Amino acid sequence: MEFNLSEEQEMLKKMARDFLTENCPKSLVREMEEDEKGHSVELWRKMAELGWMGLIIPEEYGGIEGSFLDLAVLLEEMGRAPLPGPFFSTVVLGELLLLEVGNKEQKQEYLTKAAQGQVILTLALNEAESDLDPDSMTTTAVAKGDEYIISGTKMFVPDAHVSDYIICAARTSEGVTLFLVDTKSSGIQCNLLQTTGGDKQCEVVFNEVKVPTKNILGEVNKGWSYIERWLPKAMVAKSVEILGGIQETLEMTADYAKDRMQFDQLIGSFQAIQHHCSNMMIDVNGSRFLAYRVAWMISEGIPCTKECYITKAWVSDASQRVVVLGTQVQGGTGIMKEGNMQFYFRRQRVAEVMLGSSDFCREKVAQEMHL
Amino acid sequence: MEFNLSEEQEMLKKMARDFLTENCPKSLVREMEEDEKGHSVELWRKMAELGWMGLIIPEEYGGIEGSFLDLAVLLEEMGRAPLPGPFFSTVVLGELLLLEVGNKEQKQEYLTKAAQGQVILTLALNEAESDLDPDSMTTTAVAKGDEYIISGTKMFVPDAHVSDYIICAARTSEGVTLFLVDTKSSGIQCNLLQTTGGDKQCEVVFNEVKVPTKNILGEVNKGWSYIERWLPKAMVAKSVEILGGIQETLEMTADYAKDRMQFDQLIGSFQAIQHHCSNMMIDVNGSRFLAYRVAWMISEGIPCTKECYITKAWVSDASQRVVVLGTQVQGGTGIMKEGNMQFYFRRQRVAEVMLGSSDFCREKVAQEMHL
Amino acid sequence: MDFKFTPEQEAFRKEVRAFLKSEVTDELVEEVNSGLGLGPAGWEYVRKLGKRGWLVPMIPKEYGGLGASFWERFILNEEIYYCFPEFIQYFGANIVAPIVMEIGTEEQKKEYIPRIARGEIEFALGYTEPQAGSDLASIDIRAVEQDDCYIVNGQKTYNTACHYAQYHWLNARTSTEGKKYKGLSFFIVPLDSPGITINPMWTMGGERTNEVFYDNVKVPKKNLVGQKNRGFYHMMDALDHERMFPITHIQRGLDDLIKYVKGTERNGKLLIEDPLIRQKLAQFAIDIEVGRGMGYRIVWLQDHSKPGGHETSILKVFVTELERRLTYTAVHIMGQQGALRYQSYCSSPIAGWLEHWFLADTRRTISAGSSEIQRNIIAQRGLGLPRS
Amino acid sequence: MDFKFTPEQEAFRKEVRAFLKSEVTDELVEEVNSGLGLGPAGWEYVRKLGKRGWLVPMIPKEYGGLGASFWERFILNEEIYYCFPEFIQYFGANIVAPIVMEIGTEEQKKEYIPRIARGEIEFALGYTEPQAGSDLASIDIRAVEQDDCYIVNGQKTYNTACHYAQYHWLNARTSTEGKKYKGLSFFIVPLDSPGITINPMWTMGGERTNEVFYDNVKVPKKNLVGQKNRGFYHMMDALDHERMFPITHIQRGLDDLIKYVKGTERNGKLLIEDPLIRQKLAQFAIDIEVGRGMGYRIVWLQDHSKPGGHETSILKVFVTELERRLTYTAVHIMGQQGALRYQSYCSSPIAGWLEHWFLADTRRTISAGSSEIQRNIIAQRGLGLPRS
Repeated sequence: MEFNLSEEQEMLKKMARDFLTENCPKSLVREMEEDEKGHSVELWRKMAELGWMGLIIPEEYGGIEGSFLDLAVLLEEMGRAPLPGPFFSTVVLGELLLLEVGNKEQKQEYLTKAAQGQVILTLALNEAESDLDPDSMTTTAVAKGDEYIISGTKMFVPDAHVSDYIICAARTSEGVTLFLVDTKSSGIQCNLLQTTGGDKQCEVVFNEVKVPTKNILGEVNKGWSYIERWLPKAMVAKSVEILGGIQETLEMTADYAKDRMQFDQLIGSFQAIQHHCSNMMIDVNGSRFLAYRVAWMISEGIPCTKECYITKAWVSDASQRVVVLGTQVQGGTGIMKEGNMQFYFRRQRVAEVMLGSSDFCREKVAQEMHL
Repeated sequence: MEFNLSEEQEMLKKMARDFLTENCPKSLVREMEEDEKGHSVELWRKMAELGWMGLIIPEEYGGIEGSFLDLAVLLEEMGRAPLPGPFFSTVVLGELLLLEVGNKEQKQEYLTKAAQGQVILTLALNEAESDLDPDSMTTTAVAKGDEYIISGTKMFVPDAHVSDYIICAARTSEGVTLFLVDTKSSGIQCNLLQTTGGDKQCEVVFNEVKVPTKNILGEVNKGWSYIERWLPKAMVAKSVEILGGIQETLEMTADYAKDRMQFDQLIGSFQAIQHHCSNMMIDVNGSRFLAYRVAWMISEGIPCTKECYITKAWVSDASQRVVVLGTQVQGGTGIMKEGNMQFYFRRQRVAEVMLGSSDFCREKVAQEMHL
Repeated sequence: MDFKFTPEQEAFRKEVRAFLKSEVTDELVEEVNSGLGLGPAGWEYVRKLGKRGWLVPMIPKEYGGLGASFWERFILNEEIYYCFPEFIQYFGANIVAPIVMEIGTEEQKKEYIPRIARGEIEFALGYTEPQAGSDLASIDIRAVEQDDCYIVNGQKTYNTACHYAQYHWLNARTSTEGKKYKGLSFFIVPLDSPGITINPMWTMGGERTNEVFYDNVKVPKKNLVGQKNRGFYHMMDALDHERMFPITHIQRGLDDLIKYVKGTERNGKLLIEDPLIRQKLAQFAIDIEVGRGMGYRIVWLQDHSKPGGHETSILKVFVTELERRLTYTAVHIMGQQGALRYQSYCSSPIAGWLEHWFLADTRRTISAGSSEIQRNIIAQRGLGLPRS
Repeated sequence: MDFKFTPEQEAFRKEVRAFLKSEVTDELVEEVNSGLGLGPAGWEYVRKLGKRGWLVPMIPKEYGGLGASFWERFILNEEIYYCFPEFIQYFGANIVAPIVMEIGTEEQKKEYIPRIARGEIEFALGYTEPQAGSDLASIDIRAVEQDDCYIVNGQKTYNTACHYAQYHWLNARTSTEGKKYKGLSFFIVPLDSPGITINPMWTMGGERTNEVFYDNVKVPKKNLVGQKNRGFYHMMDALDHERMFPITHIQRGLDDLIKYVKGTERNGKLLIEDPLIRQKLAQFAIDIEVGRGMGYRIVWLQDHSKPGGHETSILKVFVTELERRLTYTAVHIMGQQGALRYQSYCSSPIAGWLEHWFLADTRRTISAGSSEIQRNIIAQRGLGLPRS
């Protein structure tokens, strides 16, 4: 066994930390929350230059062909920043799914562009009353000649308002089918939702949107099986991103406790504060092991569906405990807008229910355990 | 509103405390755990002299005609002692149900004796695979002339081995019926179970036991409706008994923390210990309010089924937290057999699942809320 | 024992409920939810409360109150909290008026209490400073006697309401000798006094609070309230005596959440049919009963004498931690819908308000004595454990 | 990163598993569950382990070990814990042998380690005293030099294994000057030395532990292990270095619980169909994965260098609190069936053993450094928070 990252991964981590410290200061995070687009074109371009959007893309499509574990290293730093914008959407919701299901032509066309940061991708999966469930999906796609006509309303689509392509899951004759939809198509309307996390999610209305047959991903009616293969990995990606946030929360909280005086003592010398910080550390360390072990398993091609669900379930719950204690220790400072704690506090809330809440994941774990 | 007990109730409480301190020392509790019968005839006689077994029985049957709230006061002290023996079985499982459902003759015969402490009663309700559920009960009672023939195996019957009469719930043609069974009847076999709590519970095998028709309680096939009326009150009685145990746990734990030195300090001056004790106190106070409020409602005849379930759910969970913290603070002392903490630690475990676990109660609360 | 309200109390509750039903308009709710405190609708509403004597029900009639008991005050607040969970605190009515009534001069009582009672003026609490959070004895803003005035210099922080209140309820240092907590005093300071600068600070929930700077501010000696250098004791007494924690806002949250789960399908099933959700909602109903009982007990104690400080501490810890659990339970039940803010699209209005509440009320386990401080108090005062 | 075992390690695991399958007899289990420690079956089993070098796998071959790594030791223990969750600790093999190997004289190594390795002798830890629980620096039993001996007087408490071990691994005070923790030393004392009295103490789980009284007990100077007055440091080093926390016994508990819920109907339904029970079992599987990972990390750190004390503290807190949660989860799932002890009738054998475990293992969050002490260590050593 080896718990350390490889030398290359350590370099990637350091590079990411340095880059984000310089190019994604908290002032930018703050600005992007207020900004309607929530996306800095400048920052995106620089990230593209570093090849980040091509990190997991095979060399034949112009990528770096890194592993899922490499991506995890990067996502942890992004969660720590915390990086605004459509990186997660493009890479995890878009590329990772396209890698799973796209045919050669589709990969050639879209992954090559994505790798260069030329297009932004996202995924429209859930609806107001449908959450990771194919049977209750009401958005439909009806075949008409060389095209499909998509109608329906998708909810909680991250970054749809700045995306070039949306992968849309829609009900077809005998199941769910995935379509790659050009957001310039007529009939698409994006309404920005205001989330607690200050991230950008949209309601996307598809009003008889025409999609050419060649934009079907994989086989017709088999879309959900692709989602089921992809979803556990996406959960891990989200878990790693959360991990970055709670690691940062732990560190800033400990720093605060070492600096803040009350009752003529550093508050970090109070046993209650010490135990809060210890509990945070236990949760962060537990999250770290789960997230990296499963990221490694994915990279190695070891079957790990159960471990993916386990990871998201634990990280969702643990991260909640961590941010609550972080604000508690940091007191007033922790809840003010001008401070940094609040970013992690708010983002945790969105992330823990995204791509599967812990209740959902636990039931999936039970199924994987053949209960 | 008035949160204090009445003067009479305060007197009852004091009398009970004094009596039990003198007559039910921990040495007796210890002895009764080892004893096969677990029942001190001497102590029982003295309690009968005080009229305790007749506390809730109407004067016409030789009782004191006290209220349920009076009973609660007594049960709290018994939980604190903790009193071994069949008081709870006789009074709560027996008398309280008989008061609900017995006819005049039955009350005259059995309650009068019970009030004097001349008979011990209990209730055979659950089975190995049936827990507070009429539909899964497999013990049957078949009519044959002037008699019913009961066959089946009941589980978790408290004090059956020393009881004179068992109220047995059995399946009849179209429902469940309650029978008052003389334990001297042939075909009854009691096997003592060993519980964590050191209390006495039995498996009771009914092998074609004959019960005269006049021993039917209430109407045939309507037994479960009586149980449903009685059960919430019995839960409250159990909750109050638990309350006595956790109140004692809290006090002994605080005393320990004020006496034990480590690291040249009283351990009660450590913030971690202080917060453990505070959490215990919060739980005990919450339990106290719920238990006494609902006991008062029962006494006043105010409908309170939901509140009964609420009480047992909360007290079950809270008591677990309290005894865990109690042992944690008391350290090695808390887990040794020669100490007193362990009584409450072990008894809590049995009590919290008896007459409905918190999961069971929560679902009942949900139903009462019309969810 | 007796756990019911008197018929008179029940009638009073009905009266309050009817009043609120007609007076709590959408406009008012929106204004309060802005996080800015009292605006035009708010002031109007407050004056209407004042007209009935409901701002300060316990104050004697001659000063504009009703001379009512702790119970009436509590019932009033239970109803207000239920119908209007994000309600603004009236610092003047709830904190300042009772203290002034107890320790103020007759002149001070006459000058301030009737105006508070009528809803004409509001106070902002001036306790916290950058270095004095949980540790209020470390208050450092200085008030130095000079002629018939005190000259005040220093800084306060997290002073909510300063931007719309007329007066500052200032706790300042009047002595630097001896123990720190023996040198504090209370002053009433008009917030438009020359030398006061008020800067906004924003919570992550979008609520405004303030930094306040005093630069040679002259405060007349007659504005000293209570005994000089006894300000810390007055502050602690007030906390013990005046605290109340209705939990009807949590009940409201649960009720709204129940409406939501009864009316919302997810994945082809009503949420209410999900056994996990049923357990969570039932647990909430259970916890609320506990909190309600603890709250009534404090009122009963207040009504009889002064409650021991640890009893309010138990209540404060329980209620504020319960509030937090409610917002987390809500998001677990509602999923992504639960993490939407309420200006935005959502299938039920509850989504937004619980989320608004989530962000706004995170401070509740921190401010007015953190949960940690409360637990110290419970252990030391309630159980007699030794101070460390 | 790499989270798999080598093929050699996997093979070793299989070998251990096969051995245990044949050697862990019902008789042995029953004997151990008696709470009395090693009896005839136990000693026989131990000697069989010893024959293979598995009692002290990491000790060099010349002293009877295998010269294996931390990984082999851990794998061995994972398998033992899984198949035999209530297993006795081998204090001699796990605690004493490694310390003696590190700090003992060559004579001591030769005298004790091979016999420990062969399973011929056992040690009892002599740390705790009535006034020295969490606060081990307060050890007060006195060892005073006299000629070629130390004369020991005083009392130990909670010294498990004293009634069947041959030796006491005694930490005693050899100096009363300076700081308390600077005056302790380690001794190996034959438990049949004149002047030693051993009295049984019983836990609520029926396990025997002991009070030990020393009355002018003569301990030869050559039995001093390590440096005089450095005993506290040796004790702490040993704790850091040697600790391991397999969680396979918890996995075993979960596996048995799953068998139970799959095979048990309640109220006309298999327990496994209950969504609440499914959530509880899944949460357990999740928690176990976390504990497993923390455990492997410690082994990896041990294998590379010495792990920081806070990492073992994290693991110890997590695993022991998880054990407690398992027994509570079990009773919540099993209901009244879950509160039966295992000598008694029950529809599944699991009922009893989880309950046995519940009573026996309550001490695990208290002994060997309570959860509170561990959390202090995590904060101070892991996060650099200041000592109070």
